Amino acid sequence: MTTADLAAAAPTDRAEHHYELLRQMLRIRRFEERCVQLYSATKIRGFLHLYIGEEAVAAGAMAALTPADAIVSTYREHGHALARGIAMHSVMAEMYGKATGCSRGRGGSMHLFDAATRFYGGNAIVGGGLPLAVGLALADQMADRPVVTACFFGDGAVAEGEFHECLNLAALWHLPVLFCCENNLYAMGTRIDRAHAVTNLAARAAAYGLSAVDVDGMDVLAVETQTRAAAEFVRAGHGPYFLEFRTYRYRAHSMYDPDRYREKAEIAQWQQHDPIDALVRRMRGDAELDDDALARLDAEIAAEIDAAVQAAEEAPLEPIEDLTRFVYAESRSHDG
Amino acid sequence: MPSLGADMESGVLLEWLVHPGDRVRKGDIVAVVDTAKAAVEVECFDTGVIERLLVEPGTRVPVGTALAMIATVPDPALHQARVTGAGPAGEPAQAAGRTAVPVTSPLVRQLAAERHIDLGSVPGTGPGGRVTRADLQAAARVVPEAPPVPDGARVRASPLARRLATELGVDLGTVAGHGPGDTVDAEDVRRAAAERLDRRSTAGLPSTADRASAMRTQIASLMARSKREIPHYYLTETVDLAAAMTWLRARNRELPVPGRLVPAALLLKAAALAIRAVPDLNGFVVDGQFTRAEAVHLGVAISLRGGGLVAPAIHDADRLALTELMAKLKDLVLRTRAGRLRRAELSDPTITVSNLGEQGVESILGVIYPPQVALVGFGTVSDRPWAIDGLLGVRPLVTVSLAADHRVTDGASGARYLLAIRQLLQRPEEL
Amino acid sequence: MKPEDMDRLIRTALREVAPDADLAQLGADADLREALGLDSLDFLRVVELLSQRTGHRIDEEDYPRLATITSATTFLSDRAAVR
Amino acid sequence: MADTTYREAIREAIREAMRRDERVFLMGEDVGPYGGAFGVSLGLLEEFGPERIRDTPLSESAFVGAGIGAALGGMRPIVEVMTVNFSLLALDQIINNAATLLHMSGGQFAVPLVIRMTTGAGRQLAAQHSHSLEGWYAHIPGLRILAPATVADARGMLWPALRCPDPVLIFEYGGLYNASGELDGGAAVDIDTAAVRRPGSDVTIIGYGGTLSTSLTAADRLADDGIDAEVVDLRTLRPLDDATLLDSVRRTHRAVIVDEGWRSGSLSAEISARITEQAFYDLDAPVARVCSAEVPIPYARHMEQAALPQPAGVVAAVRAALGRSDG
Repeated sequence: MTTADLAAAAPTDRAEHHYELLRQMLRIRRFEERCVQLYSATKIRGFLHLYIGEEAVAAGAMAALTPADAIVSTYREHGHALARGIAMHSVMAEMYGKATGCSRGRGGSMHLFDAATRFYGGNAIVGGGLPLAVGLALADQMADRPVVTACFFGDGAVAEGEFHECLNLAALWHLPVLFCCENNLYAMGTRIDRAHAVTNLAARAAAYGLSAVDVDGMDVLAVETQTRAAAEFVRAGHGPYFLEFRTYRYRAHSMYDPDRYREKAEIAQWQQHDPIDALVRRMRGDAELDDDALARLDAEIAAEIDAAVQAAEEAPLEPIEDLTRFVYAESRSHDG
Repeated sequence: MPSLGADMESGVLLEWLVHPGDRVRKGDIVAVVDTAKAAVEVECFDTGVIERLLVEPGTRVPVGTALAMIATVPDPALHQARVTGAGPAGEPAQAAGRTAVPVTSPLVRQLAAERHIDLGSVPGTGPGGRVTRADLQAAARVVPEAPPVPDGARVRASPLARRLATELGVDLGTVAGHGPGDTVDAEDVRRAAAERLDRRSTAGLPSTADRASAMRTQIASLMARSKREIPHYYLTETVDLAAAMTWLRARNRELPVPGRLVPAALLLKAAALAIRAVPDLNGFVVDGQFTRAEAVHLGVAISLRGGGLVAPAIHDADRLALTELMAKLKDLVLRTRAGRLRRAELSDPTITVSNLGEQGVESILGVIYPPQVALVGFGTVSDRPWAIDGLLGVRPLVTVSLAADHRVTDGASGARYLLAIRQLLQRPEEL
Repeated sequence: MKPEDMDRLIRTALREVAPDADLAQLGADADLREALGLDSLDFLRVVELLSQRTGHRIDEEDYPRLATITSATTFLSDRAAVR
Repeated sequence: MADTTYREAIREAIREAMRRDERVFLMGEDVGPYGGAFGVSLGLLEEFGPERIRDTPLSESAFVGAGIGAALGGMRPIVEVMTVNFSLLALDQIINNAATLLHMSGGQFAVPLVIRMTTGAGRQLAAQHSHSLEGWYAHIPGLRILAPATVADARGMLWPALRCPDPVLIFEYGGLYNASGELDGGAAVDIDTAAVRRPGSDVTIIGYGGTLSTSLTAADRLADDGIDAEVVDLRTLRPLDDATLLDSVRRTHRAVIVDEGWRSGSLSAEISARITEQAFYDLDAPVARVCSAEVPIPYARHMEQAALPQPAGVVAAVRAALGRSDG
C-alpha cells in the first residue's frame, strides 16, 4: 500500500488498518508488561530494556515496510521484533533462554534475530548497527534490488562516531537506508541537552546531505505516513532518508535503573500523549472501535501472551553439548 | 660422599681407584661407593692432583662428607677442591689442610650460596687470587656434572626426562644434568639407564643364586620335554662368509662405533629371511597340530653371566633393516642380562637361533624349544681352508646347523632352508 | 695419560661390561674375549666405552690390538700420542 | 612457473576471485585510482570499474561494518584496511559484529567476509603503522585468522577465504610485498593447517608471516652448527592447527616460538601453553619464545631492528634449549 493508496482507502479498510496498528501497539505493551512480571519472578534475566511509551514508532514504521525490506535494530527491540512479525512465542522463548527462542537462547532480550523476516538483530553496541545497515543497503544497491534497509537507533547513537561515518557513507553512495532515530530524550540517564550541543537531530543529519525530517513519534499514524513516504523515496533510488521520531519511554532505561534523573511529572506529562490512548480516542471518535471490540482485542492479546509464556515455560533448553555451535559455520559450502 | 639418590643418607666407600699424588681429570672415576641399591662409581668434578684421601675403604659416611682433597694444578696451596657432593649450602668450607678462604665480593658470595658452590673450591683469577663472578660461573658449569641433591630436594629435570626416568626406573637424583641450565634431559636419563644396566651386577644382587637355580630347573624340564616329545633331525652346512665379512667391514667404516654391526646381526637376518623359503620351520606344535606363524619372531639364545640361558624374541626380524636389528639385538642382550625382559619377548619366538659360535665352538646341534619346531645354530666364524675354483684358499667360514621337528618337516625342507641361508649370506648388501 | 691410567681406564670398561669377572685375576696378556667370555656384542660395548672415554676412533681393523690389556694399553697410548 | 612478488600474488588472487564470482568486490581506502596504500590493487579499477573497486572515506568502522552488512546481504566483500593499527578504528565492527552474529543469531546469519590488512614492522614506519596485533584477533572466537608467509599462500589463500562462510582476516606482512618466489599456477591452498617448511629433528621453530623467514634463516645457521631444526609455519592463527604443532614437538622435544607480536598475553604465549598442556611429558626443555621487545616500535632503524626478532636471537634461543648456550 502506497501513501496515495492509503489516503484513498475506503473507510472500512481504514478502520481495519487502524485496528491493526492498535493491535500491534497493544501487543507490544502487554507483552512488555508481562515481561516485567516475569523478570521479577526471575524467569527472565540479564538486561531488559522496555519500549513502553514508544510503541507507535515500531507499529507505525513496520506497517510502512515490505517483507523484502531489512531491519537492523537495537537492544530495545521487542517492539520492533513483534511489529515486524517475529512470532511472540519465539521472542518470549528467547527471553527465557530456551532452544525454541528466535536466537536459540544465545541472544536474549537484547539480541533477537530472525532470518525469515530479515530482522538483523538487536545490536547492543550503541551505533553498532548502523554500519551493518549501510552494508546491507550496499548489497541491495549492487544487486539492483528495490529494497529498503530500515535502521533503528536512539538519540544516544548520534553521539557515536559510527553514526557520522555511516550517514556520510550512505549519502555519498546514495544507499537505500532508512535511518530511524528514536529520540526518547535520554541516553540511559543523560538528557539529550546534556550530551549534544545541537539537539535538533534531523538538522544534523541533513548536514550530511540526507533528506531528514522530524516526526511526532507518539502518533502512530504520523509515524506510518512519514515512514511510508520516506521508504518510497529511498526505494525509488534517491538515497538515504533520516527520520527523527520524537518519542518517550515511560519506564526506566533497564530493570536496573532507579530512574533518578527525571521528574515523575515529566513522565506523567508524556503519558498525556500516550500513543495507544490517542489512537483509541480517535477510533472511538470515528466509530471505528467500541468497548466490545476493545475487550475482545485485550482478551485475544492476553491469550497470545499466555500461550507464549506457557510455550516458553515448557520449551527445552539448548543442550549444553551444543554450546559451541554457531561460532563457525557448520558447512564450508556457503553459497546461499 | 655424593648423594646418589633422593633417599640416600649415607654410603660406604668400597674402593679407591686413585692414590694420593695421582693426577685426575674432571670426569675420571675415582672411587666406588656402595649405596643401599648398588655399587656406584664416583666421578671427580675437578682436574688436579689427589692430595689426600680422607675416608678409608669400608667406612660408612653421611652424604656430604668430604672424601678426598684435590689440589688444582696452578697453586695447590690456594686452590683446593673437595671430591664430594658438597655439604649443606653455606656450610663453611673447612676441610683439613685448607688455607684461608679467598676474599670475594658480596655478590660472588651470594651467588655461590645460591648455587651451592663451595667458594674454597673455586680457582680465583681475579686480583690476588680473588674469586670473580666469571670464576664462579665456570665452576657452576662444572658442579652439576653430578648434582649434589640434598635429601628430598627437587631435581631439575625436563618433563620428558621425568617420564623416561619413570619408564626406565631411573632415580633422577643420581643423574647428572647436561640440558639447558644443567637440567637433566632425556639424553642424560637414557645414558644413566644404560650405565645402570652395565653396573647392575656389581651390586651383587642377593637373589642371583636363587634365580640361577630356578632357571636351571626350568631349562631342565623344557629340554627334557623337547627330547622326549620331538623327533629331532639335524643338518649342517658350511658357508663361505668372505663376501659378508668384506661388506661388513666396509659398512662399519661408515658407521659410528655405537652403530656398528657385528657378524651375528648378518647371520640372524639371514636366518629370519630364509624362513620365507621354508615357512613350515616357523611356528608351533600344539596338541600334535602344527600352526604356521605368519610373522618371524626370531628367538635369540642369550647366555647369562651367572649361568643359565634365555631366548627372547626379536619381533618381525625378517622385516627389520640390519641397523634396526642390530640395535634391537644390543638392547635385548642388555635387558636380558639386566633381567628386564618384557613378557611378550619371552613367549613370542617362532623359531630360535643359537649363536654359540661366539664362544668359539665350531658347530651346534641344538635342542628345539617346544612348542617351536626348529632351532638354527651358528658356529664360530673362523678362517679355514676352502676350495675355490679348484684351488685351496683360506676363507672365513661358518658352520650353520638346523635341528628340526620331523613331525612337521623332512630333511629336504631343512636342506632348502640351509641353502637359502647360504645364498643370502653371499649377497650381504641385500640383507 | 700415563700407562697405568690407561690400564685403569680399560679395566673400568671391562668391569662395566663383564661385572662378574674377576679382573684382579686377569693377566695383562690374557686374551680378553676368552678369559672374560665376551661375545661380539660385549666386545663392541667395550670398544664403544674406550672410544668414548679416550676420544679416539677405533676401527674394526684395530680390534686385534685390543686382544689383551697390554696390547690395548699400547694401542690406545699410541693413539693418544698421535693426537 | 613464473617468478611473482607477494604483492602481485595477492593482486592476482583478487583479480581471479572477482572474475570467478561477481558477488566479490574490493572496498577500502584508496584502493581505486591510487592502487592501494601498498600498491596491491593497482590496475584493478581499470578492469572492474568503481562499483567493484570501491574507494571509501576514512571511516574504518563504517566501511568494515558495511562489509559485514554486504556479506549478510549476499555479497562476498573483500575489505582492505591499510594497517592493523588502523583496524582498531573498526574493532567494534570486527569483534562485536563479524565475530558474533552467527552465534548470537543462533546460526541464522553467517558473515562471509574477508578483511585484508597489513601487519608488521621493519620499514621504519614507527609506532602507529608497525605493530603486529594479529594475535589479538586470534583471541576472538568466530574469526578465522590467516597469515600468508609465502607467495604461494598469498596467491592461494584468498579464494578459499572467500568461499568460507565465516569472517576471515588475512594479515599481509608488510615486509614481504616485494618478496618474490616461484608460483606454480594459482592453486588454492588449504586454510586450516600449519605447514612444516623445513623438516628437522632437534628442535621445532614455530613462526608465521614475517617470522617464517627469520626462522628459516636461523635454521640454516643452526645447521652449520650441526643442529637440525624443524621449522613450522603456522599459516592459520585461528583456529590453530594443534595437531601439526604437537606432532612436530613430540618428535623434536623442544620448541622455540618466533612471533613479532609482544610476548605478554600473546599468540606465542598461547602456543606455548598448548604445547605444555598437551605435550608436557614430551618436552626436554622449557618452551622458548623470541618476540618483539616490549616497546612501541621505534622509528630509527637500529632501534627498530633491535626491537624485532632476529635470526641471531632465534639461534641463541635454540642453543639454550639444547643446553648449548655459551655461559
